[in-house]
Amino acid sequence: MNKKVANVEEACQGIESGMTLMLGGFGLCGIPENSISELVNLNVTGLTCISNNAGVDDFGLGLLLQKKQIKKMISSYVGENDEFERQMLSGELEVDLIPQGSLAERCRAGGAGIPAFYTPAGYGTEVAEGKEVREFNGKPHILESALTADFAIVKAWKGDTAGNLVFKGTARNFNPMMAMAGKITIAEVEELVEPGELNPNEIHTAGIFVQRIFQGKGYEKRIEQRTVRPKN
Amino acid sequence: MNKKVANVEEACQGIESGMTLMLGGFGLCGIPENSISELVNLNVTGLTCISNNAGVDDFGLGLLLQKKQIKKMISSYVGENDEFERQMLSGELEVDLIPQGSLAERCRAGGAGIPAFYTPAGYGTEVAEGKEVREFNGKPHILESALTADFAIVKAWKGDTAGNLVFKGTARNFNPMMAMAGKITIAEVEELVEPGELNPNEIHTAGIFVQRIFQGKGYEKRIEQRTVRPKN
Amino acid sequence: MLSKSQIAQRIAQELQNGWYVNLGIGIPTLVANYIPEGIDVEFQSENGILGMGPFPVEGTEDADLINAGKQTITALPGAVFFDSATSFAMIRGQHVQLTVLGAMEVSQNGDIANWKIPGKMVKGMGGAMDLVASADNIIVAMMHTNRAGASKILKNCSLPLTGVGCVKKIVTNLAVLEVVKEGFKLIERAPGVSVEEIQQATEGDLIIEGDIPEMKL
Amino acid sequence: MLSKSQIAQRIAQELQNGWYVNLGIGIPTLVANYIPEGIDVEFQSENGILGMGPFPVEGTEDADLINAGKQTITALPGAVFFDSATSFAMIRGQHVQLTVLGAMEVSQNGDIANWKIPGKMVKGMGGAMDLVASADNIIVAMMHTNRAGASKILKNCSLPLTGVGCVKKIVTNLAVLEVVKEGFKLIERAPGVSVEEIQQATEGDLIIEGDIPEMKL
Repeated sequence: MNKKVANVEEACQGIESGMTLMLGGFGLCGIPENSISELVNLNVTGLTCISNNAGVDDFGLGLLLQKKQIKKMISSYVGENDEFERQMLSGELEVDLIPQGSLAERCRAGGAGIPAFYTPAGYGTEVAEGKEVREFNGKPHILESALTADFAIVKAWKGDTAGNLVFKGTARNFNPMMAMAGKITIAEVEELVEPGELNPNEIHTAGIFVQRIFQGKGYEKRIEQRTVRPKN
Repeated sequence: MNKKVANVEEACQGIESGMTLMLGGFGLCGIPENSISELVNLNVTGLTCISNNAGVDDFGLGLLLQKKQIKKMISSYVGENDEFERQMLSGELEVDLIPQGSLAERCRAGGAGIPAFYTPAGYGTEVAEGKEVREFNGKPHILESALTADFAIVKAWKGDTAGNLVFKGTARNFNPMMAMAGKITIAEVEELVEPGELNPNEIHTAGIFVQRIFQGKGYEKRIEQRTVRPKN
Repeated sequence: MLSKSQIAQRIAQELQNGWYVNLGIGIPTLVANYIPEGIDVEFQSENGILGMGPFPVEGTEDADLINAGKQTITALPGAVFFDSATSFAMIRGQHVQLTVLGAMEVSQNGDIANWKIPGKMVKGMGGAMDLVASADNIIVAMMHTNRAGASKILKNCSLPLTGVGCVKKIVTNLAVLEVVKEGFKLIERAPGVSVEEIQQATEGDLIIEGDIPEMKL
Repeated sequence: MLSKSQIAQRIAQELQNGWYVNLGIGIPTLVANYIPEGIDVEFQSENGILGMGPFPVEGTEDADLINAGKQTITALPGAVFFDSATSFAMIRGQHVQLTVLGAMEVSQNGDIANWKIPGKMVKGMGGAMDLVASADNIIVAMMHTNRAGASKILKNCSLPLTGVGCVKKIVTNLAVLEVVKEGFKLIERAPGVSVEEIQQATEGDLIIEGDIPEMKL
């Protein structure tokens, strides 16, 4: 089952203005850098982007925000991006802020055929407005619905041509759930190998969730907060 | 964070008659053999056992059935066990049969603080009796609730003393979700190592879900259906 | 009249390139033996493997590597193991393109019964209820009649249901049927089996339009 | 009056052996620097690590290894990485024994506000809503008053809420408070801070019973 495509251009074929995209990553960690650049090139607009964060002003999803390609963001935290805050406060950008755990679970639910589930997160807050409230074990919960996307775009450390993915460290984050929830899922990887080279016991995302995979290049992997101890 | 206990006796301390237990495994694959033997020794009775299957007549949970230690089974498939069928048809044993995917998801939900979720599985069947039905995307779904247990007992291939677990092949099955859903989770492993010996990227169940871990012994790992090709 | 293997062989003709396929216990399992040339499919077993291969060579069997029928199996290159929640996320989330399973009864509105005979046999539904409720594309592999000769292709199921309105296609020892609004549409006859024989063995409404071709195996 | 580090130091005294702990951004992060001798705890960061260690030695930082504050970190022996759904399964499922987080306001019924100032600042709630809705044991680390001197320990929160009725304990630069039925119960004073000073800085109902001891750091 060969999911390999030649390059990012081929991988992103079919992405059109007005579509809903999921993009993996937490902050700038584990984001699909190659595909984001290609979205800038394609100049698709009116996008709804589901991503935990919105990048920084000049990297990650910030690149799409600067070109005003995004109509609506669905995120949990957007604090690192001044342009984002400006567009949001001015009303240029629609924003749906969702608790991080609910965002993760809603993506998973979308991929897992669970249309809705109850969670205590957000009860009694703005997040609960218009949502059903129900008590379980004496505690109020709200009903949250599944999220899906026309395209999910994820970044893995290693992948094989069958679409199996392995992530590294905390770059895993939202990538596995979003891979599940895309009608078409694109995976870009730092190292693309042949089937059988990954240990079947150690694969994080099964190839069944991935429709296209390509070998990425030129990863910058920018660090947002470089915190270190002195060398001795 | 040391979760290591000396042996199966120490691991099973506190298990009492009338409790609800979850036991990992699919068929006889990945079952906690040592702990099941200890449950026989302890002679606790009136147990509610949540396990995908009920073992065979003389192995796995079949051992507890023979001694009539089980009051109620919550399973998805029990076809390999004559004594089970006899006790069930005669009414000696309460049985709650649950679709396999709903069983897995209900255990996960129990561990993940999701009190209930909607699934299409079982709509229009006996399984849906008494359950709320709601339509999503034009398709009827039923509301299923979370499952938890006083003790969850799982079997892993490798584990470290911090409780991190790695499973092998299809012996993973229900073990990770049940580990999440136990008030106290006991893990027995074929190989117990020190923290740092398992690659943090390759751990299937995080130690946070495990309260007690021990090095199992004398694994029989019986095969139910030995199907082979000739050697040529 | 088809043998069980031939039923599997006929179903294998339905396979399309790139499909992930879940095969139930019994006749469905045999489908893997007849994958048409040039068709690349991957088999999912709901106990936690994708990329299931043939039975192991004698002496290499591994107790930790079985399929949903509890048979020892092998893993092909590119295979992956996962837990039961992830497995049914694949199924419920409609990532599996074809489900083949057995049945005791099917009815003409697409209901299926295959898990329980009240008072007699209760093996449980296993993953069947999840599979039939979720899959867009379900083929039932079954014998057209029971041992006593009574039809299992019915107006209404008499046994407790596994799922409602979910079966689209049925391959029996006598025929290929499609479930349509008005009943069971006869698509193909088994070699040497007449339309009349099929009609006789079918309790549900059988829709016969034009000449019914014989299956090619 | 406590410094931010001292607030963290006081909170660290609450740690118990064997606890898994989630530390929010800001003052809470500093708690990791003051783990009492003999106390074995493990830190969870909700972006996907358990067993978080100190910042990396210069030159060894890894872009693929950060905490929820996007800071480069290290992993201790026994650490484990996981996806965001699993991370919040740990949190929502109450497997984390202590959550420490900052707040803009808390109210005496245990409400907390820390994610939005309408029309001015909207950073988002990140994982805070999941954390406060799920955790049995939440300690808030905060300054008692804002820069203008107005109390942040209130009868009712004025800002959009992060969670309702969830805060149990608060450690500020002035005091340790417990949220009880009648209001904020004063447990300890910061060194050199009088009960009167605390009373003055507290808009909510302050409950003072007997002698209030000074914190020991």
